[in-house]
Amino acid sequence: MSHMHIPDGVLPVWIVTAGWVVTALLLAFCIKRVSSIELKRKVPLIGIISALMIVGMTLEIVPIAYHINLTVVAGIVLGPALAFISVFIVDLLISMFGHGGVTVVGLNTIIIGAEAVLGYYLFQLFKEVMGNKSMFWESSLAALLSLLLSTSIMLGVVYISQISPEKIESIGHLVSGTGSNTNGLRVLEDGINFSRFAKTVFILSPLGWILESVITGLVVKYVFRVRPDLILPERA
Amino acid sequence: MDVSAIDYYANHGVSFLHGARALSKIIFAGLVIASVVISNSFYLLLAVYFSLLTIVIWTRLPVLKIVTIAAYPAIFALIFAAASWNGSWVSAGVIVLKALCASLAMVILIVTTPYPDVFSSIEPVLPRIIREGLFLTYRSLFVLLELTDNLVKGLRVRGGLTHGRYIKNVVNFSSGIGLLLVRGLDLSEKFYGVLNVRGYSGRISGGGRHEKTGVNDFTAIVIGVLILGAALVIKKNGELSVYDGCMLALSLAALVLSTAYVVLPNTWGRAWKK
Amino acid sequence: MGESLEEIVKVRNLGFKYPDGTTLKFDGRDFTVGRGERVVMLGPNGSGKSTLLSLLLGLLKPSEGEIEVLGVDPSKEYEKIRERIGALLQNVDLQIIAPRVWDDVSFSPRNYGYKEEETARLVDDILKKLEIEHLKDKVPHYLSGGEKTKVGLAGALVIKPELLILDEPFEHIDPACRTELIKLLNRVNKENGTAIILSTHNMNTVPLIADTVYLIAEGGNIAGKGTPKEIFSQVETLSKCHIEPPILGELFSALKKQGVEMDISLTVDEAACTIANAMVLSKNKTGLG
Amino acid sequence: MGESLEEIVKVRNLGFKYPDGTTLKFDGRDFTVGRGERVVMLGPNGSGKSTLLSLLLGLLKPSEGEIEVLGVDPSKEYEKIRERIGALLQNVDLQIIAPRVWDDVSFSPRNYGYKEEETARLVDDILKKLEIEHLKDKVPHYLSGGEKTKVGLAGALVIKPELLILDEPFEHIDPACRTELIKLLNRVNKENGTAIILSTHNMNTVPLIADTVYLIAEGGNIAGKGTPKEIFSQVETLSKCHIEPPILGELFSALKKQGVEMDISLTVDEAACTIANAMVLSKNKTGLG
Ligand SMILES: Nc1ncnc2c1ncn2[C@@H]1O[C@H](COP(=O)(O)OP(=O)(O)OP(=O)(O)O)[C@@H](O)[C@H]1O
Ligand SMILES: Nc1ncnc2c1ncn2[C@@H]1O[C@H](COP(=O)(O)OP(=O)(O)OP(=O)(O)O)[C@@H](O)[C@H]1O
Ligand SMILES: [Mg+2]
Ligand SMILES: [Mg+2]
Repeated sequence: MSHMHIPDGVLPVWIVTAGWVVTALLLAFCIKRVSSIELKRKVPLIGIISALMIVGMTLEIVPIAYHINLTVVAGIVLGPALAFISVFIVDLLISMFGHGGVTVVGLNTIIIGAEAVLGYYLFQLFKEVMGNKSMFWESSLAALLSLLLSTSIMLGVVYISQISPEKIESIGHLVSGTGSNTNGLRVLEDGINFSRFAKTVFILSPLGWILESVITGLVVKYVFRVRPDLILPERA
Repeated sequence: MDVSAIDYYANHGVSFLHGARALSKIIFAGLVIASVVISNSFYLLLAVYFSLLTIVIWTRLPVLKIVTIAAYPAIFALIFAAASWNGSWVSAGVIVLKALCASLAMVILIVTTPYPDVFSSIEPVLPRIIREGLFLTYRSLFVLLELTDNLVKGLRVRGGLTHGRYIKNVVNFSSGIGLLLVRGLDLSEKFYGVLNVRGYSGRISGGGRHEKTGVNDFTAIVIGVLILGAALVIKKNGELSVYDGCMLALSLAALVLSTAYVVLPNTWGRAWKK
Repeated sequence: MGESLEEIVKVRNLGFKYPDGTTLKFDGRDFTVGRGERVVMLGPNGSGKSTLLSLLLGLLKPSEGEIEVLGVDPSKEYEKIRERIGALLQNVDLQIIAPRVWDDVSFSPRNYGYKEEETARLVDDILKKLEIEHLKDKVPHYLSGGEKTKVGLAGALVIKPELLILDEPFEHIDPACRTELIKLLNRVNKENGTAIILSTHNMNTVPLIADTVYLIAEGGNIAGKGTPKEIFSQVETLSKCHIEPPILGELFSALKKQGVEMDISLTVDEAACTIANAMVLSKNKTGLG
Repeated sequence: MGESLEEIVKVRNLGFKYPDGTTLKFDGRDFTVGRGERVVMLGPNGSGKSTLLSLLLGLLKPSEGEIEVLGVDPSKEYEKIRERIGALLQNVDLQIIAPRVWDDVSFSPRNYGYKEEETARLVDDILKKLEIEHLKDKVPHYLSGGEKTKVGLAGALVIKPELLILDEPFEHIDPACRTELIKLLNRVNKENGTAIILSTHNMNTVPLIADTVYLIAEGGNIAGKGTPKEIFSQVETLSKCHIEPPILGELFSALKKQGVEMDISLTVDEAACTIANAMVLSKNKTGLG
């Protein structure tokens, strides 16, 4: 559970819709950037890497919910634009397999796509800064950080979803009424206790983050030893 | 997420849903998900879940396996439910049931419809690169699954995966994934060659098969409409009206009767024959 | 044979360099294929057979030398000739791209913009010819190895190509299936006049499928050319290419060593005739003497 | 041969069912392998050869029947015997796991917790024996097909196993390499007394490497057992298994049809002797007559 797939029906419709709109815009942007490059060569590449991510998800390391995602690996190998497209394909497919929500494919793509894109840029940054020989630390740190960030984005989405227009009233009502939780955060009548939610996520996730970043590091290290051309920027 | 099993059921099943067109089943799933999204009634959602279970039983596929596959999002829903815990089991149940129903509706679609048909039906709304990406991803998925199977066997035979030695296992396993990635990239080069040689110019699938709309499609859509209708009625009348009780009783009855009719004459395990 | 035919493939002094520096030079002899000719390439692992086939298909760009396929340079103008060429690359699994057998076999005609009925007719034709009509609606990952090869072949043959290029089509399939495949290829060659270029490591199939054999040595060097019989009697060139003659070739050389001299025959039936005749002859001879 | 040997593999009435319902029943005959015996499995595509090998390696759990390898049930206690078994499964490419050849060959001893010097000694030994010392520091990805097979084999042989299990080791490698591999396997068999079980579609290699041949028919049925000569003279069972006898087998049956009756020999040298002798005999006979 290095990241969450938001399920259907827990978030308000407006934010779900917003998720689709933003994803569509980002996809349009990415596709525009890609189609200048040779499409015929890229499609099989996207296909294989997306398939690899799904294969990763079918291999459960710690049973029940801890599987690997390889999003950062995808980001490093594909580059940001292709990786985002690939994440969208993966999310669409796994939603059909009942693995994540359908209505929230848009939101999930933003969150997980951010992971891949951030992973790519962080890796490039660490590579410049650290110049390590094996690429292990660069990639695993990049993975760890981008997982942390993508989880924060997810929490952000959940947080924003609470501030829906229809809820504003009830917030006012709450503040004046029965009072809120001891730590001062808002508790919504029908909604999510955000601090409790964030705590749960931050308790459950780190094991997933660590596993994912160690595996990312080892995978990238391996690929770097065998096919350095796939990791270094010289690639076509 | 047992992709091979899902795919196998879709390609080898013989139920009325397998006989319906992909588009009808997509509409069905859409209607169910719409009702799940608009409804906050615990009883209605439970009724929807029972109805979906009834349908699963009628597909004559392994029920437990399919229910397990579709139960995955419930784990995440549980976290949301725990976070919005207000002392009432009912509102926690609503969150979990929403996730369960939506995911089961999707799984029903995918275990009764071979993927080329599903993709062909949603093709028109997708940009080309994603359309083609979907097809190639699915094709690559099965090539990679076979490679993975081979790889895991290789690791085990050579002592790379040993009970109780977690660190070594993770290191070896990661090397395996790296190997898979490198192989995968080779494969994509080859796919590229094949596309080139065979004159690819933007047409991977042959489009949906020309199927006729029949009584199966009608059934699927009618069930979907009924579910959405019930959701709308209950939304209008508020929760815990008489309607809730009726729906629940009705769906439960359907479930029990179907189980009796379909499953009991066989046994749980033997319901699915090749 | 083949000398007087129109040459549809001509390769001269071809060279290719992989990005990592591996260099292949297909020199020593010209590589040519006549219309309707069946050509087999033999050579050790890594000699460059697959590379040469990729060059012919315009998948790689030669770094030197000339290459002409059906009158054009494939690395520049492959699009002009692609409708006249069918190909099956190493590893059939990857050959099948479309989600269903029918979609896959119809892949090329659809992409070349054939009309729908025309496509349907061509596909049904070839499926019938290869006896795989029943697989039409199957998803490729439920096909057996032999079936995959046949589907791949159907996809290559559907547009009635003038030239068929096959890279190791006989691996991983059982002998019965192999024999069937060879029959099929020979039928296509005869009926449509399709030229065939294929590579293989299975020497015993060579006499059954080849008009002309090319020997490729390490580094791409084209070390020999001739009919199967000619090639398999050039023991030195063969050993230079790490190739062993087919079993029957070896048998006849072993017999020669034992003092029994006969014409080399490379197919079982021929060989049986030769040996039986020789026995009868030797009987008669002694009888006469 | 093999009857009086200690049996290190015993399989009786084994059945296996894949999750999708495909069922294989290895019945008809018991499958046994004696210490130091060389066993070859033949059968059409999809008959269950790879499945049986996976069952022996404890990778799959039988749904019925008994299976015993080196005294234990591999599906339960494979860890107990794994250091005594070496294996190379179909598709070598994915068995070479480590990023360098040396790392890969030393993979098993390192994972089994051998000491460093011990590991180094074993690895150097086997690399020398297989004549691939020069590949030590190479990245396996860039090796040729034959070289990869050898590296894979080195990884399987490094721990001096009592039992070696190989699934189609001869595919995609050239004939010279194949011959070398066969020699190598026979040497390992002789020197270390390693028993070998392998599957192949290459009939002509069978007489060179097999003490005992098992014929597997569709569905896993063990349809025949015997020495190569015995098996290849059972024409009916062979055709039931979609198998064609090796070329020499066919030659002798063709000769028989032509009225020339001889003992079947399946290796080239033997066959040459047989034929040469027959000629001399027929000469003499006629001479006498
Ligand atoms: N993508 C590549 N990058 C670098 N070198 C390569 C590449 N592909 C092939 N080679 C090298 O080019 C040479 C020729 O390879 P090729 O695949 O053409 O041989 P082949 O005759 O087809 O061998 P086989 O019989 O094993 O298929 C080999 O030395 C190989 O290592
Ligand atoms: N993972 C799997 N799931 C379902 N069925 C399988 C699986 N693997 C193999 N089979 C089926 O089991 C049967 C035996 O397969 P197996 O691979 O053992 O055959 P084989 O004799 O090794 O064939 P080949 O000569 O082609 O390698 C086949 O019908 C095959 O389709
Ligand atoms: Mg090749
Ligand atoms: Mg096999």
